[in-house]
Amino acid sequence: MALDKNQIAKRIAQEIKDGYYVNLGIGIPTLVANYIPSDINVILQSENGMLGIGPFPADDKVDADLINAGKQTITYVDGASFFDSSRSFAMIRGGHVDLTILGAFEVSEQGDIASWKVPGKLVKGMGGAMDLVSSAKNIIVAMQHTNKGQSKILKECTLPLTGVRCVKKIVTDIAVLEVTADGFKLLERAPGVSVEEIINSTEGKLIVEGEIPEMKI
Amino acid sequence: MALDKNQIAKRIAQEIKDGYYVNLGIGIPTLVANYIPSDINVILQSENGMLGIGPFPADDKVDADLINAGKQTITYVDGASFFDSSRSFAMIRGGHVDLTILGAFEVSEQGDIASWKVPGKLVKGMGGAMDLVSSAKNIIVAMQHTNKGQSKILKECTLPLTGVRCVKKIVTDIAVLEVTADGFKLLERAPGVSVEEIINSTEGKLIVEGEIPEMKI
Amino acid sequence: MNKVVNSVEEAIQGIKDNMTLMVGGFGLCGIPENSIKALAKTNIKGLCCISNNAGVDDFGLGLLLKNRQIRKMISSYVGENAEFERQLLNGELEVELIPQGTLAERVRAGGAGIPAFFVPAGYGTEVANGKEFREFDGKMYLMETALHADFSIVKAWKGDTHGNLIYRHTANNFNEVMATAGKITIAEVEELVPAGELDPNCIHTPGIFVQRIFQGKAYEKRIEQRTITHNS
Amino acid sequence: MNKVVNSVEEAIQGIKDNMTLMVGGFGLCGIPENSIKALAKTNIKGLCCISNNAGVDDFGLGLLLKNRQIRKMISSYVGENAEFERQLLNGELEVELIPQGTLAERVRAGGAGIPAFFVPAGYGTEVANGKEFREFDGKMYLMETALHADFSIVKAWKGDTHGNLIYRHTANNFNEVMATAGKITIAEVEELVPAGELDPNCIHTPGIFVQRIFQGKAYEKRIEQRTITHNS
Repeated sequence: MALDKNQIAKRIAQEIKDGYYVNLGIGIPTLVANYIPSDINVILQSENGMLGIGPFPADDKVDADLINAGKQTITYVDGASFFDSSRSFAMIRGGHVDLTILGAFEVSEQGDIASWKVPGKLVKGMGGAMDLVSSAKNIIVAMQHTNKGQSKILKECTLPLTGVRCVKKIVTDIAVLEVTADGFKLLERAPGVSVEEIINSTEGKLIVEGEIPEMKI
Repeated sequence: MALDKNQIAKRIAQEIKDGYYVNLGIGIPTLVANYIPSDINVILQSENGMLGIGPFPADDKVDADLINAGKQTITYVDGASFFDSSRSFAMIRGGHVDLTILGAFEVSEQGDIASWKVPGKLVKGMGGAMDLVSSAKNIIVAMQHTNKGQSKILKECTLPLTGVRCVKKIVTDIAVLEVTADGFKLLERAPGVSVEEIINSTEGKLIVEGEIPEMKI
Repeated sequence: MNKVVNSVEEAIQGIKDNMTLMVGGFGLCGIPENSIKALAKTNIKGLCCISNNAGVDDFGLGLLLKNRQIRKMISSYVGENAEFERQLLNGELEVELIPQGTLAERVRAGGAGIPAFFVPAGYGTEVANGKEFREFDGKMYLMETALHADFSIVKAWKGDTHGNLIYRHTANNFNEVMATAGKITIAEVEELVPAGELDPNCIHTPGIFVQRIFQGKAYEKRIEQRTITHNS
Repeated sequence: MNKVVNSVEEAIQGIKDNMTLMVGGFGLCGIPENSIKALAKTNIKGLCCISNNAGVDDFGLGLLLKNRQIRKMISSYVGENAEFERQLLNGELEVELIPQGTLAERVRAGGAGIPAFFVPAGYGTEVANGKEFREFDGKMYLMETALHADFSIVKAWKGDTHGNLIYRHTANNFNEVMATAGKITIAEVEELVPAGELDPNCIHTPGIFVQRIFQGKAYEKRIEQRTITHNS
């Protein structure tokens, strides 16, 4: 059965290692924070200018001066720091963030990503996505495998790109894929989802080697 | 009579206006601080990372963490701020400092300045001088007019340059000169120093128009 | 070195039609509320606003959009504003979208006297159209140029009479960097204190970057996404 | 997220012959005394040190020069060191002189993922030799490239277990910017506190830039030019 958003977030959380500095994009990536194991130390970066995002605040602790990049009210943890946008992106561009998790409309075999613009629809802007994907050492994309039956895991992206040759791993509602020089390598499948279903849902070249384990959610 | 170092500093201090942010170089320029009129507000920038230099400290207030660019112990005034070297030079390069006062070996008619290197002598480095002269909105040079009888106010500099077409005004031990498109314009002469003496001491083109007043020291 | 002006009206003196303004803030967080409201009361129009976002319909830069005072927005993300969308679709408003980090760095470069620099963001995308690109160490980069403004308008938490500023939490965002890049920088602060009261080691914006400062009134600090933890 | 190491010896683990180090400080102000002394006790040699200055004969980087551990200095000003002069004149030491602001910005660029940028400093001088130059808005600029280091060694006033750092007065200088540009950044601090004790709005170096931190001992903080006001 295809994963829901929280399950995708839960699976992605398994990719986060002790000591990581992580930037979480808007949408499913934001949910990842809820599933980071309590026995590892992870610091969340928000590109609007902070390290050390904490949980959402209690009702009486909401602070208008304390938001994440999705403009949600948040809290900060011990050891947090605040800084301006140029410093924040210096940090991102300089490769100091260990892992970036973000959403996408499409990903190509080469690791190209399209996530910000749909021709014909109103363009709201790329925000920090282009900076993040062009600089991150390690990028994981959280996305739906298909949209109305159409694969979003493609040979070439059809939508305007956010970045080229940058995505390393993809977690969708039905599979975990690694972007390799030879194509998408199928690493895991959602519980109850068959390899055939994933093959049928993937337009780009899919490499299936041996037994494909089910994700552990 | 030729001015001494303190008199040169005193004359330069007259160039400083209320509200100015000023960077003072090492040597005579440092002495300028002693002669800034008490009825104007001036903030001194030090390129090692501060705004708001105060007087030298009392003996029991010396603080190793508080030095100027000449590595002298100093104090800071109310409204001071400290910052790192990249921010300090962003400030300088961005044209936020109103006036830079520095020493020189030679200045040319075009406003080129040589101040850091004498071939054959050990080179210690340019420090922040090249950054300052290439960026300052207004540069005044404090220097001796001649060295062992040789003019240092030249058609072309003979020593390696610190910067090109940047000096606006020169205060020497015998004259105040403005660098113009047509040459050095003589603005003032030291008390008791004749125009002829200045002409004889100046290799570069000197423009003498009308009566040249004595400096008021 | 007193930079204090007596009112927001005095602070915005000299802003004229067709000027370029930088306006601090991220979403509605850390925006110069007083200055924007004062501008909305003027007839100044044709403004080019460099600001990460464009406010919402009835707050922030949305107020100037509603009045048709803005000719062009230079931003990274302009969602959440219906009037903005209407003007954009009708061709009444020009919009230039820039990756957020590139926007921040172009503003820093403007303040720091760096005319151009190279970044990887946008390479291989439509952002690269017409831009010079170049390889360094096997990776491709775009050349980006500095941004400047006639006026920068920023909002800080605390400020002193010399124009030194301290921001609070994520209300810093674009304020600190924009304060460096205006020919004239206007700072509005929640609390204005005499020079000497702020810790000189904790100044985010040294006063050299600020030409005018005043204590703002009645900060609304509107929240866009009020998200809370429900305690069980 | 604990970055604390137990000793200076542990902090400098992994520094090897011929590596490039950035070392913070301006003159003898804000230098990482403990780390330099510990390096002087090792046999590590062939180092390339990026540091604004080169210490004095018996303190700061002068200790490593005396031991012949440094192959090359990249600095803006290297006066006040007789042993340095001797090695330089004898061709035993390589020196690259860079304008101070360009040095600071090249280090920032290294930390900020900017491979190259343009500055006016040095145009028309021998610093421009072999460099690309270019006109922007009628003014000439040189293209300068980013600097990186295998290790950056910085000294702060206060630090916490996450590696967040606060500098004091002009002892910040090159420390803050160099902390961003090392593959591994070592911070020695006068006072080490638990995460959460430092004001998150007053952090100069966010912990993300720091890999190892320890509390230094017996800071000498030598003064080069003791200048005082004689009260009458």
